[in-house]
Amino acid sequence: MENIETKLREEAKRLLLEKKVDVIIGYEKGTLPLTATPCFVTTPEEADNLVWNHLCTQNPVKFVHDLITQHKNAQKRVKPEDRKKKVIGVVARGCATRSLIIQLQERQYERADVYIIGVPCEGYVDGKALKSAIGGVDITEGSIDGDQIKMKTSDGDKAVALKDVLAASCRTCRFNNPIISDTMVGSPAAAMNPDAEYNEVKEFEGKTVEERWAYYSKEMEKCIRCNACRQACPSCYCPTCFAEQSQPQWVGIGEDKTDTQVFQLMRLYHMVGRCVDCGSCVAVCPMGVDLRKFLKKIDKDGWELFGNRAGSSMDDMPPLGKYDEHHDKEDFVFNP
Amino acid sequence: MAENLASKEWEPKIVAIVCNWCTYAGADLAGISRIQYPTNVRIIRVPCTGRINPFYIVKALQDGADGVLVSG
Amino acid sequence: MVKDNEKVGAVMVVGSGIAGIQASLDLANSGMKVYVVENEISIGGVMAQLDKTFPTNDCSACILSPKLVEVGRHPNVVIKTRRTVESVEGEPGKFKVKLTSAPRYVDLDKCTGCGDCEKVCPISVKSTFNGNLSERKAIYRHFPQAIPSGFAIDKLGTSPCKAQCPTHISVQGYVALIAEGKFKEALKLIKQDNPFPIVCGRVCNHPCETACMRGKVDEAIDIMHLKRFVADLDLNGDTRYLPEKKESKGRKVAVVGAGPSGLTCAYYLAIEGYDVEVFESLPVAGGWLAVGIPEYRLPKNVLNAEIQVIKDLGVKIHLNTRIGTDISFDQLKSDYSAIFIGCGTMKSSKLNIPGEDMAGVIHGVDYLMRINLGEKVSLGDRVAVIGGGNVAMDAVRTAVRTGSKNVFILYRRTRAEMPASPEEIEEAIEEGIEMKFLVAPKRVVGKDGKVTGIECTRMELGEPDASGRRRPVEIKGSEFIIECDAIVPAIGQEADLSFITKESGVSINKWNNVDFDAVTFATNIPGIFTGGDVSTGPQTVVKAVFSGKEAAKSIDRYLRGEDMKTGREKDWNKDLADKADISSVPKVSREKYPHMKPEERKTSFQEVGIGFSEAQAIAEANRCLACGICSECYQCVDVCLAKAIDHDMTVEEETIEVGAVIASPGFEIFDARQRGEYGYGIYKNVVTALQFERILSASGPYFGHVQRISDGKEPKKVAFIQCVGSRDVSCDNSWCSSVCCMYATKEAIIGKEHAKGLEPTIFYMDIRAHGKDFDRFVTRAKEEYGIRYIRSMPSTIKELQQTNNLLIKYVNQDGSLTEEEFDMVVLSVGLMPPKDAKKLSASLGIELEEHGFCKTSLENPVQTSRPGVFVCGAFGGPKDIPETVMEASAAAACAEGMLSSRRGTLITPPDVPEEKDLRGQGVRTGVFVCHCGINIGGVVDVPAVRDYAATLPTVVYTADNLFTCSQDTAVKMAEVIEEKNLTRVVVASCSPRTHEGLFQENCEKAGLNRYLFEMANIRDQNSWVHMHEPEKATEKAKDLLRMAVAKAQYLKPLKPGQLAVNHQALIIGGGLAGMTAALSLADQGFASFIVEKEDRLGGNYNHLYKTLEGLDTRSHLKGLLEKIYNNPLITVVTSSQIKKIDGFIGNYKTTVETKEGEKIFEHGVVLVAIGAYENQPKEYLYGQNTKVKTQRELEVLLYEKDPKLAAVKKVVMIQCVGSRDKERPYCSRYCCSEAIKNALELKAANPSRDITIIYRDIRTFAFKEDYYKKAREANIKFISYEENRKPEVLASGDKVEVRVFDPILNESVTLPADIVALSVGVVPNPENAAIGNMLKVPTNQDGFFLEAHVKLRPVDFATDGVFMCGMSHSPKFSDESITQANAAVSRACLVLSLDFIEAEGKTAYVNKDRCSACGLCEINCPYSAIEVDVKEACAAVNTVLCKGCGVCTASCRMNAVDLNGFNNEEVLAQIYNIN
Amino acid sequence: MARRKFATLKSFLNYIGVEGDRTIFTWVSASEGDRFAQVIKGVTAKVRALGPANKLVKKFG
Repeated sequence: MENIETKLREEAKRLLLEKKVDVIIGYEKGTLPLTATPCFVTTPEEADNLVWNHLCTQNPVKFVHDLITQHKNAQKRVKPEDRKKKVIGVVARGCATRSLIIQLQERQYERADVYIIGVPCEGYVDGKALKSAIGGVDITEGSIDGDQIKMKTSDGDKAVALKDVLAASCRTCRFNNPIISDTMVGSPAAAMNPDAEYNEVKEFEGKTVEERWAYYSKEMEKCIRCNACRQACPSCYCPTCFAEQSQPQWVGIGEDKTDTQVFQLMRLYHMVGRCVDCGSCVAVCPMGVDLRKFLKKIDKDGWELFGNRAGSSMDDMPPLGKYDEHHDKEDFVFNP
Repeated sequence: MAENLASKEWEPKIVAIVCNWCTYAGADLAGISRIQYPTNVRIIRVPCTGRINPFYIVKALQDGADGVLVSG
Repeated sequence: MVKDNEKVGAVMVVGSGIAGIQASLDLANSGMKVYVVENEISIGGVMAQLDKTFPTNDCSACILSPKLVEVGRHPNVVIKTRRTVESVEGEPGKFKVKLTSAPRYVDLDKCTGCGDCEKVCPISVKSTFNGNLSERKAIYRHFPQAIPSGFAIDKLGTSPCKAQCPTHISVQGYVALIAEGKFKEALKLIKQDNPFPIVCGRVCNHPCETACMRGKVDEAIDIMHLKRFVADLDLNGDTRYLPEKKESKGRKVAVVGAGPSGLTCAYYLAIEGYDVEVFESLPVAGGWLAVGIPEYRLPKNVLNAEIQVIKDLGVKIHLNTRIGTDISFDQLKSDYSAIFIGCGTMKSSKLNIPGEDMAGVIHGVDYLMRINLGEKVSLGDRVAVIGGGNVAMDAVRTAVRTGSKNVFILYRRTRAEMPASPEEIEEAIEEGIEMKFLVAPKRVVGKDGKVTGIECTRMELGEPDASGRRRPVEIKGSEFIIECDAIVPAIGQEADLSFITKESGVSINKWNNVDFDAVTFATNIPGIFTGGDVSTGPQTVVKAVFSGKEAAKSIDRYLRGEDMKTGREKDWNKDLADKADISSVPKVSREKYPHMKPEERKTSFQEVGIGFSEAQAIAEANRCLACGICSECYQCVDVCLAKAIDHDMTVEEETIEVGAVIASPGFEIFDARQRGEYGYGIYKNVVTALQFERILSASGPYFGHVQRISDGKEPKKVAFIQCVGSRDVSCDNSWCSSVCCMYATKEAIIGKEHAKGLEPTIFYMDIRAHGKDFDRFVTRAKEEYGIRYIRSMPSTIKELQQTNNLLIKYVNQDGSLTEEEFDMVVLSVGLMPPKDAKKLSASLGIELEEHGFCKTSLENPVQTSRPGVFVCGAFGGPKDIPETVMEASAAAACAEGMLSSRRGTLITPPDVPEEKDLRGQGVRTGVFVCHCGINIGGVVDVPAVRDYAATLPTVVYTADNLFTCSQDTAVKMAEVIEEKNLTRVVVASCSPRTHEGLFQENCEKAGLNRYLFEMANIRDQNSWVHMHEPEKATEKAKDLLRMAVAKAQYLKPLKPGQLAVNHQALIIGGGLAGMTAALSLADQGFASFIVEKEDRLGGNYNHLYKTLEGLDTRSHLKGLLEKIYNNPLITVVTSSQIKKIDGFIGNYKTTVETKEGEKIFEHGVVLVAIGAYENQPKEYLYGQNTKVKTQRELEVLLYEKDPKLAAVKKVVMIQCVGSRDKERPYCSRYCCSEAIKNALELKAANPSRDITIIYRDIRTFAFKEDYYKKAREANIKFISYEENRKPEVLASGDKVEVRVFDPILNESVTLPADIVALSVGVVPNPENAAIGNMLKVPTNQDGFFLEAHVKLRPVDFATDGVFMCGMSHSPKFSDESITQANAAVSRACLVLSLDFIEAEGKTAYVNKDRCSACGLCEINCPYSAIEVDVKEACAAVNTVLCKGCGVCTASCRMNAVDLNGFNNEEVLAQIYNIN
Repeated sequence: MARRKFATLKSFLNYIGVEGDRTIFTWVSASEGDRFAQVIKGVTAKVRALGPANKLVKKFG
């Protein structure tokens, strides 16, 4: 890990020095113990702040889109001949590169607008899981030592096995190494356990329709419509989210619980062929809504119905942008 | 008995969103041929199934449709 | 030559199958006026009958219907159905075409197509549209979506019964109604023409029965007693039928005489609203009916009941009132506005023989009158009645009943000449009355002034007299005396006209009858009319009725001051429906009419006839042959609320001026009965392919369920037999019908899709899958569907009696014989010239070729032998739909080319008033709810829906209309829009698919933007489908209307965009197609640029010397080049490459790299004609051995007369080299014909040459088959091979031989060859993909360009403004390239001829703020109409290209793209309003 | 494309507990009047069997 971090800083410095990039989006140590937060590195000096460890949670590609959009908007106010190109560097593990692929497929920017510093990934820590593993007490200090997380807490020293608190997305991750990159830091990470990726979905599918609805409505009742999930999601970049649109208004903002059910349903549906299972939405959700239960179903259908895994290849077409006469199943069609 | 009565009173309301060139024409033909069928469906005509925003289906359900039929 | 400015900018299209439709649309859309002439009642031809089309299995109706609708609604197209072309005179550019029309009997302007008429029509006939597998009514349309959508009536003419009935009742009509159990309707129909059905149902002489065609089969229908049956039913019913009376006219009419003519006249006058008074001298009404006809034939109470109806209508009858004595005739004249004299002939004619005044001589008339008036008259035991008429019969039978023992008839001729009705004679004989024939009275013998006998003389028959009967001649000296007690002479009657004063001036003729006009029954004095016996001498009741009815019409007209005669003369025998073939009608004997037994009736005056029971009446009525098809029962007229039906329409002639004529009459299918061995028409389960097509159709006779005819069971094993009536010289059809192999394959596949257990087998000679993607289709049939193909022609079919299964016997390839049982057999019947081809060709002045199809030019397959007359479709030879469509467009192009100077001169420009300014108006909705006659109103509570509408938000006006689509409602709608200041209009009626356009036009005419209109479909999708649930249907109608009103408030006024058009064309490729296109464009006045890659024009055509049909292609090419280089409108650049193509329809900018550097062309359309290449074979030692050549190389040797050829004795040709294999699974189409062409040429040069063609299937389709035949006759050998057993070419030293397995010999044979000629086939141009990318148009899996629709848009691309022709589309013959080039030009001219391109109103639009430029819309759009504008970073719609399908909108997560007319707000408004 | 959208939506709705039979997709061609009637009969029967909708429905929410 340390080794990768060192290499990463060196690479970042080089890129900034050589002006290959204007900014690098990576992670730095968080203010709270056992956290890392996204950061924007614009000078070689700042590169030393970069970290790469099991605490790097958020998908940085969200910020790639933000920065590029800001830049494009800013450039609109500049005379054409004075317009500048801006290259965004990004520290990207597997899931982040999938998000990049999606944004590229969706023509949000050119490939040359981003410089991808690929990093191997062995999963990140699910903060909520960690907290519950130690009984919900506050952590005052902590560090990762091999496969152990060691903490000082209000309830004394505690240690938790890293593998026990890895995010669900990470445990069954199929793409924990970058799919595309301009430079790679570190050697490829060992495979996770992708064969189990749909176990939870399959189990849920096995429940009765009433049980499933009960779960969905229960989860959605937690949602406070804070939009944190949307803010964290690199695939949520619509200039105006449908939820905020009027003429027509797609979903009420009021108290009605079906509005929340419908809002989430619609947002989830927008992830068909577009959710890379980075887990950011789950990580940021203050209410602990089990979004992944539903997102993973969408992923599973994409794979099983159309052979598509979101952002898994630059050559893919968005699955909803085509139709395969010979392979698509017809079993959903009603025949009287 | 009571169940029977209740089910008699309730008639499902079904929204059908259909393509102008195929199903809508087929529905017209059913009419021209006087083929009788239940009264529960309310047809919304769109130029092509490709125009049907999946949200329409969700909104129809939220607005109280007991079923939604999409037919191209 | 007609000068350009004298030419007529109109074209007549004769025949309206898909060829005629396509030609019409191309012409009309490019500014020509079009007249579509069709024999049938609707357009669409055979394609409308098809279920699916190959090879895509598209639904035929789905793809055809939009075209039908477009033609039907096109302002520049006039559809003329039921028309025949009689002659075409004049010159190209200015023809006069004479047409005759057969009446349709339905006014298409009024008919709403509701189908109410069809429901009440009692006449069912076989539906030819459904292959005679189901029935339709005499009033009908072929299919519900037919255009014109109105109905039509089939009439073969007037049925003989109606024609011969003196009063012309619709006899067939009431018989048909009786057969349907509609007795009341039948009576009403009779009473329209005869108020005396009770009487005429008993005592009519019924000439109808004499005329009845059934009489020629077995016995006539018992029409009279059917009439009695319904009349009695009415008589005994609770309420009598009383016709509706018109409002009183306040005028008085006097009728003299209450006999049948007078009372009839009174009846019809009373209905018309006149006050009628009848004066009768006798104490009873009825005239002869009352006092002449005896009780046992016509009971008095029954007669009185009939007369009571007339009284109930308000007619006053003054009995015992004799004109002349009680009231003077002149008094009558002054008191009444008109007089009808119908006093009959109540005076007996005298015998004028000695002794006539003796007691015991009582004249028949007096005798019957006295008896009928209740007097007892005793005649004694022996009574001689003299005469052979009905009065004689009545007298003689009355005498029997009054107790006379020995009663006989004396008649001077024989029974055959007796004028009395046969029944009466028969009944009299039954009653024991003796008839003494050929006897004439000479003298009454008596004693004391009282009769004791009569002296008679014997007669014999001589020459016929004026009446046609043989004149009796006295045999001298044959006198004899017959003893008798009384003599009743019944030989005639006369009128008593003493009351008519001289002063009145009424003319009386020499027979003492009142003179009258035969049509109007008017006398010489205005206001005085006559009828019945008094005018004609003694006649029948029904004739008296007729005269009374006609006189009533005259009196009405007279009193209204109208001309009495206009339109009344009619020759009823002119269109007699008596020509039908009745040879195969099964015999059914007449129902026995029940009588009283003779012994019982002899002693009583009780009525003899008892009358039919209901079952008998229905059975008897069902014997009717429906000679006229339509029975003229007028049920349709009654039920038609739109008043669209007019049974009096007649044949009309008209002459139309046009500049050109296009003949597209299509084809006739082969009559399979000619191939008797297949049992068609005899074995039930043998059907034609077209019948099977109908069986497959969801709207066919069995609703798409595959079933056998014999028992309705689903068949398992179905055999298709190919080439029935094709490639068959035994029935004179030498040609190949081109389409059968494919349609059989299609039907087999679809059949299997409909009935999973189906096991189709196709028996064939060669599988001719020579079209684009056809071989793939056949492969799929074999591999995916498991359809069995057997190369063998069955010799016979036998039907197995028990099962109706069919036993097919066929020879296998190895010569063995197989017998196999099938459940059903489908005959793949061939295509024949249209039935009336000869007559049509004579009318059009064009020649036919040897097979009877239209003769066409080798240089231009759509040119007939007459300049200015073009042909397209199967009339020019059997062909498939895409070729037909191409020819249609090509013919249109040729016609347009001739008339380009007159483009746009005869079309009607749309008249669109200024639009209302809606700013600040808010939403003000007007709702119109339609009853559609009873179609909606009969189920839905329309007033309740209307009232409900008034409660909806934004609604400010509501109305309900009988027919919202009628012209008067349109006017009203416009007024309301104005008056109520409506800004939205919602109509709840039928389907927007059929009527939206009409209502939108109404809005537009009222100044309201057409897009501010919305419809609720409460008929087709409500009242028609919920007929038994009126309450729920009403609720649903409210819901649908609420949804429509809710949507309407969001509608926006739309102004379709316009785009200027550059009028030049770019043609990529200068081969035959490109050159033809350039010249055709120039004919139409459009400039073009040809960009050719090679250093010279001509392409593949440079390598051809002659076509199979004999066109000298060298000189053709030379001519083309000359024309091209001399045409100022054509710019040619050779050795050039396209670099870049920017823009879209109407506005392209293309960069071309030429020898002289880069050039930029600006143009409005692109024609892709980049051709294809000859395959370079790698197999069969090609390139390694000089004796192995391609056909093209052989052709050079042949036509350049290479001396090396002289030594060539043995030639082996190998077909399908590089075609129909794994790598190129398509057929190259022309190779078989080219091989045969070269083989024939080689043989012609040296008949001793040994030539063998090794082939897989010989695909010499259409007339090319004749050359295949010629080749076999010339002893050219053919050996077939399978793909997995290809021949081998072996070389040793300078010898070459070909080894191949001969399936007939069942062994390998080795053929030495001096030349091995390889038919190498075609490969697509490798640049197709690159050019396709530049134009954003696709190629298919084989690499050829993919057209917009393989059947109906064969030269278009899905992207507007880009067209293709020639081999870039698929392999084809040179003449096909020419046609396709012309077709592409026709399509291109639709764009080039416009000044502006109008966009669709309902197109997509982008809300820029929401767009993230993700490009998903661009990927999804099938028309390349939306693209991300990179600079703007958002998507932009090209409204000209946009077809409004909305696919982009649903793909947009941001909802940035939306669709006018169906935008999210509008759709959601509907969704929100479902409850 | 449309069919993919509906296939996923239907599957997803079912997954979250909205009965699959409430959202039905099919094809009816212009010539299939009878099929249309059969579809309506079939759909109505299926929805009737499920009873009134009570999930996602605002009025019950």
